[in-house]
Amino acid sequence: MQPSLRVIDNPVDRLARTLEALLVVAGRPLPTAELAAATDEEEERVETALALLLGRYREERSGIVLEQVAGGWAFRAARQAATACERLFDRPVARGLSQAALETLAVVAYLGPVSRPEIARIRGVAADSAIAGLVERGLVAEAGREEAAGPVRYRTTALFERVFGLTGPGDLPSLDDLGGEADELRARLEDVAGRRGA
Amino acid sequence: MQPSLRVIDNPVDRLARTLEALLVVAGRPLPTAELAAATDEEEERVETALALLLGRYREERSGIVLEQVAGGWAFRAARQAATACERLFDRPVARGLSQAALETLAVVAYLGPVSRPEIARIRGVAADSAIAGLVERGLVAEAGREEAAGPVRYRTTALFERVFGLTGPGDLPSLDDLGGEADELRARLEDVAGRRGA
Amino acid sequence: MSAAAVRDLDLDLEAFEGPFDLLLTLVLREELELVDVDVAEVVVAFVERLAERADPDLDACGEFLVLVAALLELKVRELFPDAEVEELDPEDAAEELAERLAVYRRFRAAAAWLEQRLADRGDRWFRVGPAPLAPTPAPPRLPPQEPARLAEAIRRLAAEPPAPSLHHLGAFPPVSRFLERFRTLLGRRHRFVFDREVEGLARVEQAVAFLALLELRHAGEVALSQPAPFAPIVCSPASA
Repeated sequence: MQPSLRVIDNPVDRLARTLEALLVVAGRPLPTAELAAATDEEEERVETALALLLGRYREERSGIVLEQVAGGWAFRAARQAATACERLFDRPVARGLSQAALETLAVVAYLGPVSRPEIARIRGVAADSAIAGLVERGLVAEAGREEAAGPVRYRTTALFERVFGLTGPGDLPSLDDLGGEADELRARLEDVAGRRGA
Repeated sequence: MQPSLRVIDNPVDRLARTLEALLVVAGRPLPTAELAAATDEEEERVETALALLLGRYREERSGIVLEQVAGGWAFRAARQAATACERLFDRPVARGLSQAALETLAVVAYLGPVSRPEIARIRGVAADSAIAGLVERGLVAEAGREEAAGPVRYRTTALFERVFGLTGPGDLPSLDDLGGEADELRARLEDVAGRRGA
Repeated sequence: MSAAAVRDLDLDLEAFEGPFDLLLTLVLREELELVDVDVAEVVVAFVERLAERADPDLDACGEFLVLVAALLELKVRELFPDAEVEELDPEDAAEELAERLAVYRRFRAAAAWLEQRLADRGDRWFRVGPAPLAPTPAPPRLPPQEPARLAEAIRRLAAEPPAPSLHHLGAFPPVSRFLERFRTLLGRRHRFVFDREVEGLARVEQAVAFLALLELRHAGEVALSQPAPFAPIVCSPASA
């Protein structure tokens, strides 16, 4: 919400207005390439205009915030408005994710496309209902079968990246950095086994 | 897209920022009363803030336009962006059928009328989203229930026959090698699905 | 009780008090002498928990058996460090146990990361779905399709499933998989030789397959015969 001196109408500014129009009606984050195609402009010029918008639509300054997420650009509410949003809206996608759902989601995010039997083998429990719930929430989707007669595999969706604020799949922490004690544990074990085996 | 002199932070301006945040998150127009309830403010003050926003988000001046429609307040794209919007939304999505859609369609075509639980059993996966997609494309339609309390069953449509260049229901490619009768085919598919595991 | 809950099984032993999962960790870290742990007590605790349920969870039983078997194997190694035991390589047993725990722990940590991430972003709201005044997208038009693709899709669904995967050695297969498989074999062939069916499978998978076989026997669905100790087990429908 800014007052302004006058309406500026240079070409970049005009492009920026078209981009904000696209972003306010889009139902998903829009990649730069798609914005360029829709506006019939060079990607480079789109990026210049986006930089302008990033300055305008940012926390503290505006109630609408532009963010780069899930491989594209999207508007969201400023954090200042979180309480009001909570009063008015529901969060069906992320509300009440169980431990089983989160673990299943983690397996799909890291190993996807991955099938239900594979997930079950890692978690030691059948994954059917957890997967069904995640599909219903739109966080996970079918990704075909590996072999003709194999089970259906699953992958995470763009909505997953959006909900968890990831710009892309590479944004997850490396699996090697997680559960670090396991490595230490194994080294110890191999050491023990070595001594015993000798 | 407006440059501004400085960030103003009087109470009305702050309220206006919260309102624009609510409007960018909303999936439907928001009436003044709801905006007032969400922000915990008097309706009168909300109207003052909305007037401020109307001045800011209007044609020529912004790509995002605030509009009062039957159900309340909502953002839309500025007319300036009409062509770009058209390109974004109407870009011919020559999307083919996903594997999930094709499998579901094939089951309905060969075994129909067939219910959702039956399709799920044969594919080994919940069929809800695949069915919904096929209904939306007009390739599959409801065909009543077998019993009063039974699940809804589905059949293929005339559009399906047109798209696949079939003269009628009997024109599907032969599956004699898998057992010519629908019952036999169904039994075979369910048997394999059981062994494929969930 | 689910298979995951096996790890949370509460134990109250002389040498240790806490969840089963922690017991395993401490043993593997050598912070707890396995010699001091009464494995029988662990089994009793599990059976007690199992008795509270109307229908036992086979996957949980399988999971428990595999973990306890590995524990026992380790304990035997500790008690008789010089004994020669055929086939049982302590390195393998320990490695298998550690591998399973390590993989699961990683993903549990990843789940915790996701949960934290979600909590951190709790104050960021965005719209899911179309904007109220967005243009309505044109319904997707489908170009002409080949009817043969429909037949292909059905053939794909009717194709025999591949043999159980072997590249997850040390991972835990669900008991239900073998139950289904043996039931189908009984239905189709009337007789089969167990040893031949599990040939080439990992040891863990063989153990789980055997558990499934015992369950079928318990349910009266299969008759087992073995001409001599360690000879191949012949399975046939109980009624035949």
